[in-house]
Amino acid sequence: MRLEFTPKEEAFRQEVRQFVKDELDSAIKAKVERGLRLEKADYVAWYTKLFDKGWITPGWPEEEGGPGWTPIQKYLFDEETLLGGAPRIIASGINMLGPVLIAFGTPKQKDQYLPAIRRSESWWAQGFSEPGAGSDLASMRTTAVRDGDHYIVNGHKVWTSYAHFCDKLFCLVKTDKDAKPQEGISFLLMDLDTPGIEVRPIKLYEGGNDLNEVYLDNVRVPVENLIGEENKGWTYAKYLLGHERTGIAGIGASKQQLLRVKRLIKEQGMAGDSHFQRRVTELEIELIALEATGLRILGANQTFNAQGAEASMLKVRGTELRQDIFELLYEVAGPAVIPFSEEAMRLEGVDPLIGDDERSSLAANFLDSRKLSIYGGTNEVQRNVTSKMLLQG
Amino acid sequence: MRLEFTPKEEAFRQEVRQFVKDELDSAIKAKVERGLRLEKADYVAWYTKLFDKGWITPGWPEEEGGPGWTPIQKYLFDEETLLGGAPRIIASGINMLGPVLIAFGTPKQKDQYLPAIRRSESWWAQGFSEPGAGSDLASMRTTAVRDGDHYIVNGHKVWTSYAHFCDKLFCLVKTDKDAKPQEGISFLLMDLDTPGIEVRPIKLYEGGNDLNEVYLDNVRVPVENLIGEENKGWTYAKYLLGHERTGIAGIGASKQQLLRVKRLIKEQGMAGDSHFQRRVTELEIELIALEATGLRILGANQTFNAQGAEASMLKVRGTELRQDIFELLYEVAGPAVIPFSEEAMRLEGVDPLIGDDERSSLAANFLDSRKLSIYGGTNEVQRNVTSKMLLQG
Amino acid sequence: MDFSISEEQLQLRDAVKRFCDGEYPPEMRGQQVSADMRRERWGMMAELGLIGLAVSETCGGSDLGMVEQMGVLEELGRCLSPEPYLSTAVISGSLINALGTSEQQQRWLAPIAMGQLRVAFALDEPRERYAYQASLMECRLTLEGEDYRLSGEKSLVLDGADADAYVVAAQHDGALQLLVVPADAVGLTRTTGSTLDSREIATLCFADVLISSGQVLAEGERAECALQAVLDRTSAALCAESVGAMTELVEQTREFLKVRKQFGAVLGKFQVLQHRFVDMVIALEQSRSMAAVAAMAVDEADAEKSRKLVSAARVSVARAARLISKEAVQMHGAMGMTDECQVGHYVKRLMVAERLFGDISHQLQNFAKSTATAA
Amino acid sequence: MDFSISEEQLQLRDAVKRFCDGEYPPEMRGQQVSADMRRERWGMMAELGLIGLAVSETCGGSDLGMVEQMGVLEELGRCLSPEPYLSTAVISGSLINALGTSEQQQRWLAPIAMGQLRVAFALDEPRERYAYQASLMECRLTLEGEDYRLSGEKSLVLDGADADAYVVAAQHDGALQLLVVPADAVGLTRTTGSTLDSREIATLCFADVLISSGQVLAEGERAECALQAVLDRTSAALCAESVGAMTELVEQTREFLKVRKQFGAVLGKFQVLQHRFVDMVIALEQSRSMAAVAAMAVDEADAEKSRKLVSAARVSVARAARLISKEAVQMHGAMGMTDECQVGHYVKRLMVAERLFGDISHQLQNFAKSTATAA
Repeated sequence: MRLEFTPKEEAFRQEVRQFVKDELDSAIKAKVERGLRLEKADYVAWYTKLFDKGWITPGWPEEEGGPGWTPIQKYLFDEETLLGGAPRIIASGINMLGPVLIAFGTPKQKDQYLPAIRRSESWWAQGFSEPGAGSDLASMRTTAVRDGDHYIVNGHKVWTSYAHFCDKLFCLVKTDKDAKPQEGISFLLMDLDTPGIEVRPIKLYEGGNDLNEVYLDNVRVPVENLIGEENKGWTYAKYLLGHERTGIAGIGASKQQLLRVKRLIKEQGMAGDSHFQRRVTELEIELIALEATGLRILGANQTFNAQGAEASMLKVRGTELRQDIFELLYEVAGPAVIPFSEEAMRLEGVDPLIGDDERSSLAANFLDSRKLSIYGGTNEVQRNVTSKMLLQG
Repeated sequence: MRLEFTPKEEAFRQEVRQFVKDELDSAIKAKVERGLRLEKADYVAWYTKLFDKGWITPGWPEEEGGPGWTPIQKYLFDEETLLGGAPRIIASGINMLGPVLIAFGTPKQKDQYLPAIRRSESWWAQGFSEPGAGSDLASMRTTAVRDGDHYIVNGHKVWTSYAHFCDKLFCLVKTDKDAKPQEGISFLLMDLDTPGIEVRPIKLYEGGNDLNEVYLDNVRVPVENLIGEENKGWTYAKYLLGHERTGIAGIGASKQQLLRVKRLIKEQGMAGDSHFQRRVTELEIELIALEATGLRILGANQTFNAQGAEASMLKVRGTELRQDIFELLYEVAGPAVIPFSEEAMRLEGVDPLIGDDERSSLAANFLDSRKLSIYGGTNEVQRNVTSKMLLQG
Repeated sequence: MDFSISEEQLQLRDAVKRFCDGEYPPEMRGQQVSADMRRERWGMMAELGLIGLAVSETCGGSDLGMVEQMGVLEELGRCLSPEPYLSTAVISGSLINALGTSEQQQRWLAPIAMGQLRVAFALDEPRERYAYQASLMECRLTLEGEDYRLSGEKSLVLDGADADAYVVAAQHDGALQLLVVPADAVGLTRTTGSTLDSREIATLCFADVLISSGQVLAEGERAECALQAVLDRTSAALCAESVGAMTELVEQTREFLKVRKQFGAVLGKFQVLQHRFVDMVIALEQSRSMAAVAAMAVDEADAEKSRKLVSAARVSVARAARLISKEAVQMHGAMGMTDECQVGHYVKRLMVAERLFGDISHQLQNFAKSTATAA
Repeated sequence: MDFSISEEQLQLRDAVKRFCDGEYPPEMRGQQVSADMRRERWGMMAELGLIGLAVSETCGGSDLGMVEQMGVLEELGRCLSPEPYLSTAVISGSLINALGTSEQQQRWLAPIAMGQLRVAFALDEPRERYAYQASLMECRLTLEGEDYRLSGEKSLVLDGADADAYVVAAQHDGALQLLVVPADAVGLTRTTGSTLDSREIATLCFADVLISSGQVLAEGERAECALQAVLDRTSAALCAESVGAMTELVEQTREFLKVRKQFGAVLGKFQVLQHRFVDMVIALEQSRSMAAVAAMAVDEADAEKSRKLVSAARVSVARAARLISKEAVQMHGAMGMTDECQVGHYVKRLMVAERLFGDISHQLQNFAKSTATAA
């Protein structure tokens, strides 16, 4: 056991910190730190810098362009980039499809797609959820019917993040209608400009529009765009979801938001408010406990009471803690949450009602934070899954 | 709508307050206010005064010895007696069996039992729960088999409150083994000195022993001790449980404990602790909201979103609020909860480790308060029942 | 305490409900409507006598109390009405009603009751947070002959974007003054914007605006007392409005739980959601009780008791609103976060109601202060 | 940060576990045992080298750290051991180890490590609440020639009822002194009693007790630093002990949920209990992480950082203990509240651990202070 990171790890941390300091554009940093909306160009600008440095795909194996980091290094990279105000890596190509392609793709598929993902030239949208299904992926109804060298795909996907940034789509489709749920599902890739595909933005209650619907109307997808075997798509999707959840504890993001709470308390002259100070202290302590648990799990040779359920438990605790932090930010904002300006949220101009501070974004951020316990499998589903492991083992 | 009570109601409140002031023994009051243990003699002393005044059975109809109060008067009586430091009415004869006898008993049964209950000459124990059944009353296994003019009763009852104070027992027994759960159950009365009955105290984790087990080994009970019809006992039990839950919101008890919190904060020189002050304020407000809701339900002509579920909702909210107040008391106690003395709990002598204050009782009271969400149907069962009404209606 | 409703109160509620169901059909709630349509609705509310409910009979009102207004506000909250009922009918109307000379009442109050004049309330300022003491206000009056000049900035003026006039709180030598200022006064500029829940709001900038003595409603202690009273009234109104919005959120969640299937069963069959739904209903019912307590306190109680009960009600309602909002969103899933779904619009209305004229911390302080004074 | 355990640490844990499983069979946990039996167990622990774990090798110890002691404490907590390990091995042993002259170490430390001397720690006083500054202590030393006289009262002395000696904190002209006082010193009277969880505790009354200079372990700043350090160490120990107790509570609840039937199904089939059980396990696992962090901080970090992490750990563990205790009782139902069921004994052990040497509020203050200093 050792409290401190090794000197090598600390040196790596410093390197990342310095890199962010030197390379991150100050306007992007300002948007991130103030909880404002980012454009695609903001993400691409930062990802290109990471690509140039060789750091864009920490989760990929070295031979496919990953940096070959230890879990601790990946952890430190996440923390330092987020604490430094860098955008998160939201590209599904990097986080989700990449690992699936690497594990299950043909050599041709890998050559065709991986390099463009790494260079942010190609952005992938995820087509999993469907209307009326939510976390219950297995009950999907989008179909793909074989027609010569093509599949004909028909259906309707929702909650597709950032599809308006994307040129490609990976998609779960039903290839065997008679099979049981979770069977008869295949994993298909397609260009978003294929005829028959329509992307419609979903306006969200806090004014954002990161999510979309994707309508698929007799879309012809070449058979070579199938990942792995037909009807085995559920396996690949589960592999992908496992990848999605690592890092979902969001330690770096929570640390960044706690710094924001402290800054706002000071800026608003509320340092003497013992209630807010106590809440900050309580949340700081909860974050330390979550971080320690995340690192303990990375360490692995410790006994962990819920083997197999670690990711779910980190997701549950991490998202609920982040929601608590966003709620505290919302409390600190006081009456400043009453006015709202979409322009101010985009830093496109300063709303005269709000002034030049970020307080109006705090209501939007609070509303947005509710998604944390919904997406990636609701926290209810995570607790169901975990309890099964705990009470049946 | 009217915020204030009527002058008549206020006069009644004053009358009750004055009565408590004049008649309540100061040693009993001290025990109640400090959360210490009461003896049977303490209860009987107070109940006798209430009997003499005609106030011992507020829940009974006037013709059976009730005082003929309005619901508001009953409410004010509860509040004023508890705020004044009087013992609660714990006698099951008064709270539970009395209403059942009045509704379903024969004239002979009424004559035989009701007067003694009112004079606290006869104390009744309740034999409902069984080992392994808990809130699931319908799965009981105690049997009564007819043998001429008697039932032969065999079984084992648990969680029988104050059985060591009692001379009589009312009991649910299975008279038709082949019937479905909730059917084939009968409601029997018996003397606790009948051969074959053994009462064993259950020692509780906070040192108290208000609960008992009752073993029934070939107990011969005269058939005339049956309430109502054979195999209809579940109906009478439900009627009884409905009575048990009214007043279970415990407004008066909560008010009394909040006064105690404030007193202790002052006594311990912690009036400047803003955290404790905020918690007190929060709980005071929650209590006002609960009290208003209780009174609104008494008023009745208002629409209430959960008709039929009022009692369950008051039980859930009332017990959880009371638990929060006891937990705050436990917080305020600080290091004083470390030592514990059963003698001090009984005010039989002052423990030199604890001094002459009541702080050591706060740990025991906190532990004891956990029962509030367990007995009278666990809060889980209450929420199950309520949600059925809300989501099926 | 008696919560029973009189026959007249019930009839009023029914009338308002019919009006709201007709004028605010579900599909329009939370959507922007034209100024013309809103003007028309406002006229209908005046005709129904809703705006003048608490206005004296001499000015064309019904001289009723907060308990009656509560029924109106609850319905307006239930339908997400964007009409300036709170600012004009509850706040400005009651201030002019309580403080105005008969001339002032005829000039401003009568047209308010008739729906011809919309008057918003300018109290908050950009610098301080819910600091409603005159000495902290930067909006100041200076004497000029028999008149005054008013300078300073007022922010968060709800319904201020197209109000015809404003009741303004300002200080004069440390003492509070309450004034009526027409929207077209020389030297008054307004910057308009939107609230979180898409209603209209404004910042007002006063640059040496001439104020004649006829515009002064009250000053000094009389103004202080009236401000305290109207803040209580406003809080009671916000509670009622919130209860309406929460009722609808609970209803929509109930319906959703009954029809939406997940993993082969309707959501309402999952025990964790059942239990949490029970807690939503408990929170709602407690809020309903407390909104009634607040309204009765405003109508009946002395200043200290009223302040205590009203601030308790606001805390209680705000906590309930937070719980119900979170659960309604969570149970609706991603759909609950879309602009298309009504849930979000109710959630945002509740968020604004929580923050107008005092947040939870502010109300807790009010409660503790009034308890200390009362004890 | 690295949480991996070395081979030696694992072996030590296994040995302790075997000892505990043998000496504290489930049916005896929480039950009173004879003084003889406890003396025998204490001897066995000494033989296993557990008491001298952190004692220097010259005094017969193993010179190991808090990380190693953590494993012992966790097991002792899991078995509800009433032995004076915390007071003698963790607190008094480490103070004498860190501060004592070689004479003092030979006189007191060597017999401690051998299990021949039990030394309790007398810090708290009846008047003040966790006030560990010398200037607030009413236990005072006065000079008498080359020696001192000690007068005053110490309360909440854990394992103080049959200790052979005490380490006592007292003030001399505002400065802290740490002394060793034998239980049979003339002028020392002890009043003994029971803790909430049925362990032994005492109040000590010193009436002009003669203290020779050889009994003084440290004074002034050196004593202050040592006191801070031993309080951190004690907190880390309490965290470890609590993790052991919580592990057992979670285990017992898991078993109960798997076998106990209600309404025709095992409790573990009810979704609300499933979800709440998950939260118990999350709380336990976070506590386990934080107990390790606290132990590592005591072994490695500077005073400020150690204080910060240790107080964070105590808050975290206390909150978890509260949650797990409440849920364990609730899920066991009335049975969980009986003396016969082990649940209550674990709950009470956790309650005492929460309150020894600082409650949650106290630890939150410590955390905030050390953060402010560190920042």
